[in-house]
Amino acid sequence: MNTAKKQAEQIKEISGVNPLKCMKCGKCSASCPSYNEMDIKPHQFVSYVVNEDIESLVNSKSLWKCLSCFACVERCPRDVKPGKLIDAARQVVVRQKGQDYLSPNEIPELLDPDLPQQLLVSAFRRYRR
Amino acid sequence: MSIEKEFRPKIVAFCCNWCSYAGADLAGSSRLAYPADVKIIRVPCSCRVNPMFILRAFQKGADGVIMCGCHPGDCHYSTGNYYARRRMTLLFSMLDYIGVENGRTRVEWVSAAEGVKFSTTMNEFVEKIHSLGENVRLEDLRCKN
Amino acid sequence: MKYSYYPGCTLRTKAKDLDAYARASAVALGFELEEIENWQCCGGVYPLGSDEIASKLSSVRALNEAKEKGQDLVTLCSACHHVIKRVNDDMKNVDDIRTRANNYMQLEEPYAGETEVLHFLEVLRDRVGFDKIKEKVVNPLTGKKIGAYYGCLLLRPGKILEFDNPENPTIIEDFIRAIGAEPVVYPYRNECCGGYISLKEKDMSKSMCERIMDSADGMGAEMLITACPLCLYNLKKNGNDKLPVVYFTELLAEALGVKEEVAK
Amino acid sequence: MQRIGVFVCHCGSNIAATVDVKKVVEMALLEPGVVHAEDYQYMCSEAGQAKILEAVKEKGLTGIVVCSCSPRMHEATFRKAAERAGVNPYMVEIANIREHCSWIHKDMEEATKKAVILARAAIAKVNLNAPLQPGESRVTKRALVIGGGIAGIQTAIDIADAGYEVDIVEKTPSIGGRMSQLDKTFPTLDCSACILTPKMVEASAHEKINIYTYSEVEKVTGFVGDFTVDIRKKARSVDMNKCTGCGVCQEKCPSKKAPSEFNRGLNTRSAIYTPFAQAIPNVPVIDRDACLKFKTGKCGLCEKVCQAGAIDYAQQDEIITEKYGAIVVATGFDTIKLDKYDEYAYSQSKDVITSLELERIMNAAGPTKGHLERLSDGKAPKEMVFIQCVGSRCADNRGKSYCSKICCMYTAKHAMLIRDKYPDVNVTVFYIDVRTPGKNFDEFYRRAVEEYGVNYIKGQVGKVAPLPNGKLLVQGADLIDNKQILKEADMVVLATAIEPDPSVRKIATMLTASIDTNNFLTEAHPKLRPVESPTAGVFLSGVCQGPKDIPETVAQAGAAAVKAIGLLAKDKLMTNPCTAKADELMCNGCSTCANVCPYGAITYEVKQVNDHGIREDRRIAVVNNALCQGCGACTVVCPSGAMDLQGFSNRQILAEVDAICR
Repeated sequence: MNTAKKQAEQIKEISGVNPLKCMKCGKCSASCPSYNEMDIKPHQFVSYVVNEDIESLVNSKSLWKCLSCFACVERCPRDVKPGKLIDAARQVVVRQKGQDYLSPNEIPELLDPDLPQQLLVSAFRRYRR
Repeated sequence: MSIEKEFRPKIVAFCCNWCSYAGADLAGSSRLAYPADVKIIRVPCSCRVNPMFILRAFQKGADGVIMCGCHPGDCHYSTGNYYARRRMTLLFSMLDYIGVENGRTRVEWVSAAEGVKFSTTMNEFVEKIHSLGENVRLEDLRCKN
Repeated sequence: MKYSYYPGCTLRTKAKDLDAYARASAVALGFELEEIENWQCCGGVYPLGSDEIASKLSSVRALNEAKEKGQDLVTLCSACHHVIKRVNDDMKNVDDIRTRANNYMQLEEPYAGETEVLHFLEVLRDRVGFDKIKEKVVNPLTGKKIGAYYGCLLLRPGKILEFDNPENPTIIEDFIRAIGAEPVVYPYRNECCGGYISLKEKDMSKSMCERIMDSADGMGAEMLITACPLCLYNLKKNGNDKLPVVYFTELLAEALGVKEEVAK
Repeated sequence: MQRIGVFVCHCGSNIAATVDVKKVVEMALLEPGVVHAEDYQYMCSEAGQAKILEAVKEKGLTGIVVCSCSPRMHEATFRKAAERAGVNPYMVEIANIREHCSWIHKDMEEATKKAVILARAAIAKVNLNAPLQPGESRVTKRALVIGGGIAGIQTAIDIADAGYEVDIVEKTPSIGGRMSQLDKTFPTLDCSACILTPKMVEASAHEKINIYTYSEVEKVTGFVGDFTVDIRKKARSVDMNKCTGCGVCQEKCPSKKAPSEFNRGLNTRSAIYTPFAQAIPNVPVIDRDACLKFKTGKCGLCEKVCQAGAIDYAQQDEIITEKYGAIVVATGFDTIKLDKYDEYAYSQSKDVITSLELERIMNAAGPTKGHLERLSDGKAPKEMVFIQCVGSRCADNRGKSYCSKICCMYTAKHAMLIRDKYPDVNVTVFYIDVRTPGKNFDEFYRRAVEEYGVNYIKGQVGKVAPLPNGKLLVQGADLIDNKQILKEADMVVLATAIEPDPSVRKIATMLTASIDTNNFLTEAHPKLRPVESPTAGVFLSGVCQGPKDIPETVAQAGAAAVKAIGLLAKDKLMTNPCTAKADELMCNGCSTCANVCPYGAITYEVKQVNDHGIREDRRIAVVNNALCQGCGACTVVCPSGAMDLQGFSNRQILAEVDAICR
């Protein structure tokens, strides 16, 4: 198995999603609140995994723009759940050392006195291993 | 290569003519595979399945017996599958009591339109029989070749 | 009635109000919240990979403690509720996760999702009953037009959270009616505020929060209420200040006449 | 001992590619009783059947096993061949080595092994077969059509034109069905009522057609050729013979708040009502839940104003029992409920409507008298958005897994009609795929785009948000331009999935007709017997069998009629000879078998028997072969083992079990 194929399989496994169920209706992209910030759009995530272009996915800006708000997961008529694929791709990245999107050094300047712990905790979970 | 022979279970499936046999046909024409270990016997209705047939199957070395009929309420003969359901519940608990595990017997309702269900049911059942291994209870050793 | 209670990290620090008003209201409504001993942080987000176990264990511990006490587990923070409810669903329905988590936990009796997880709002709706709350209200918030902000964590995925209709929820509106105020329904009440993204992408959160506030304001709301500390923070920090945002428990305490008590 | 011939079919490569047919022949020859075995490319062909005749002649076969496709395909073919060869047709058994073997297994060795075992089981069975003679049963020359929509009407007219009596049972107060609710029809834009009303009149005026409206099928017994059906005629509270259809009662009725079913609840009707102007029969019914007379005892205005004296508050439901030779199901469809699709705001805004509701709005007899307007404020819309596939093609348990088939075309129709009548209204259609197979269908859709300027956007809508200004913000995807679209619309129309009318469930159960997971009735064969139910004597017409448009429905209705006529034209039917039979010596007359027989086919007679030299009178079960359908329920409950089923006897089935487990 070549690397791309292996990575695609890994993403399918982590997410538990079968991207072949997609009928390309675009309801995910229609629902996504972060759509305009994304370079690879939610519906494209599915076809990138099908076509095993994981390199583009893991280098995509979209990984860090997805809110995990589950709007696409809730509304997907085919049970494909693009949000889970994005989560899985993000996992692939943060599980590699030195690939974190958030470093502890950044944090002090991002803090403000009202900021709830919940925010930091979840950001750490999303961005780091 | 292992010297031990691979376990190939003997599985008898009783299918009613109107729903489940047709469901099996649909599984076939849709090319939905299931293991060759399953052999189907056609009966007009699930209520035609005499407990004697099932006992005989185990006696002759079957490792699992499954009975399929129309969904409750959809019986071609109106009420046949209700009789079958009650009968099999009793029979299976008796079989369990004498050591033929519950997993070796199964009742499933498969309509003529449920080729997919037929195939998944058979796959599951064969897998279950594999996990239980060869049936040794009830087998009439005199029948062994 | 006694419930096990999981407050979570934020309710100990930045969202002390959310917690304190809830406790006082519970007393007024005649049920007791018994805090789980030595609870640990739920992690804030439901573990993303289906292969992760370790990050689910703190939830399992809390769930199991409630089970041992024979109590339902009540949560208040949306994030905690989301995480714990989903982990519980895994423990109930996903064989692999259940087996592996129990292998780690080494409990006397394996945990298999027996505990019922209830959000505080669900306790109000399903156990106390909004009609009963209406009876106990001493300071009805008559005439106040309030928009409910649900966010995403309480509602989705609807099949697992089973909190309310994820696209047209009504529980907080019913709550608003129970305390004598008037609910304002607006379409963006179940759209995301940006969540954790506001740490690094303030602008994104800003556009989302503004849209939510404009929508509520346009429909005639005078204030927003929420159950989530992060939503509250984002709406206040990144919204356009059109509407005040408070925790729903604060209004409940006010209506029940126990707000002053808490302030002391 | 039988002399058995085994014939193994290649079915081209269907069987031969996975089953070593030569090996099956070779192994079959080793079985007891087998005196002949051969393989041939197509056993069902003339030449294949000739092989059977030849072998019977040469080797004096008494039993025949064909290893081929499912007996549901060709059992009848081979039985006829046997008959031609002078062998009793019930001496034929089929080993299903195609559907149950070659098509589901890939490994040749494995498939061959299984085919050999299946052949063995069939051989073991044939060894115990006995010649059987079918009996005869009569055919009642009358058909029942359940459902009075376009499907039921067309089927009834076609059967009646062939000279047979037909009864239509329709549950609503008028025939006409869904088609009567439509404004225009695709792809020629005829007015629906203009083409349907003549059909309705033709049916009601036909001397061979009898229509029961406001009636439901309550009970069905019997079998092909001889069904007995109870029909409940619900109390109409109006005497059908006296009423002149003047309509004064409806005008004067003070209770006018009941939601109009015909207008999909978009407006109201009176408690005494005919659903629409062209209703047939033109006799109103009283909705007893809405009528003041029935609710409070006061009122009685309709009785006072009725000059014909037709109002009858005391009328009771009536049960009519009738015999039929054939039954056609034409129960039609409804749109799905949208409570699981709240992202489209259907329950939150009056200006989000279904396509069927739009039909009523566009119709001159509808709630807005045919003016396109918003139901919230009566304003004319300027921007309209259509959303396709709402609840269709879903794999998530919220909607239906199938394509509803008609939505692409009616949406193009709606878009075109709106652009035609209101050129200043912009129409946008969000679609996933536009599916237009059908004569002149794609041309129709292209006209909507090219001539009428309808804006088709490839992408689904994620959310419809009601705005403070009363408009609807539609948030959708444009997958071609790769954009998320935010569009303010005045009205949103949802192409809502269709599903079989919920009443079909109960009817299918009464008829023992099988139904699929989506509640569509199953056809006897998906390609070759598409209008017959697997239950003999039951035929399918219209959407109850699967989504279809009007032309297809009418075509299928005609096909179902032909099948029913083919049955009614026969004077006698051959009955299935595989009936139960009691062994007189073993029967002890306990009545257990009669208790489980669903057909009342078992009675008891006192007969003199000779039990090993002792002559005595005994009470013995007797099976009426004309009534027995051969289910075998009696055989298993018989405590003495006296009851057996011919063609599926205990010994035969045990022989199959033994052969499989050997």
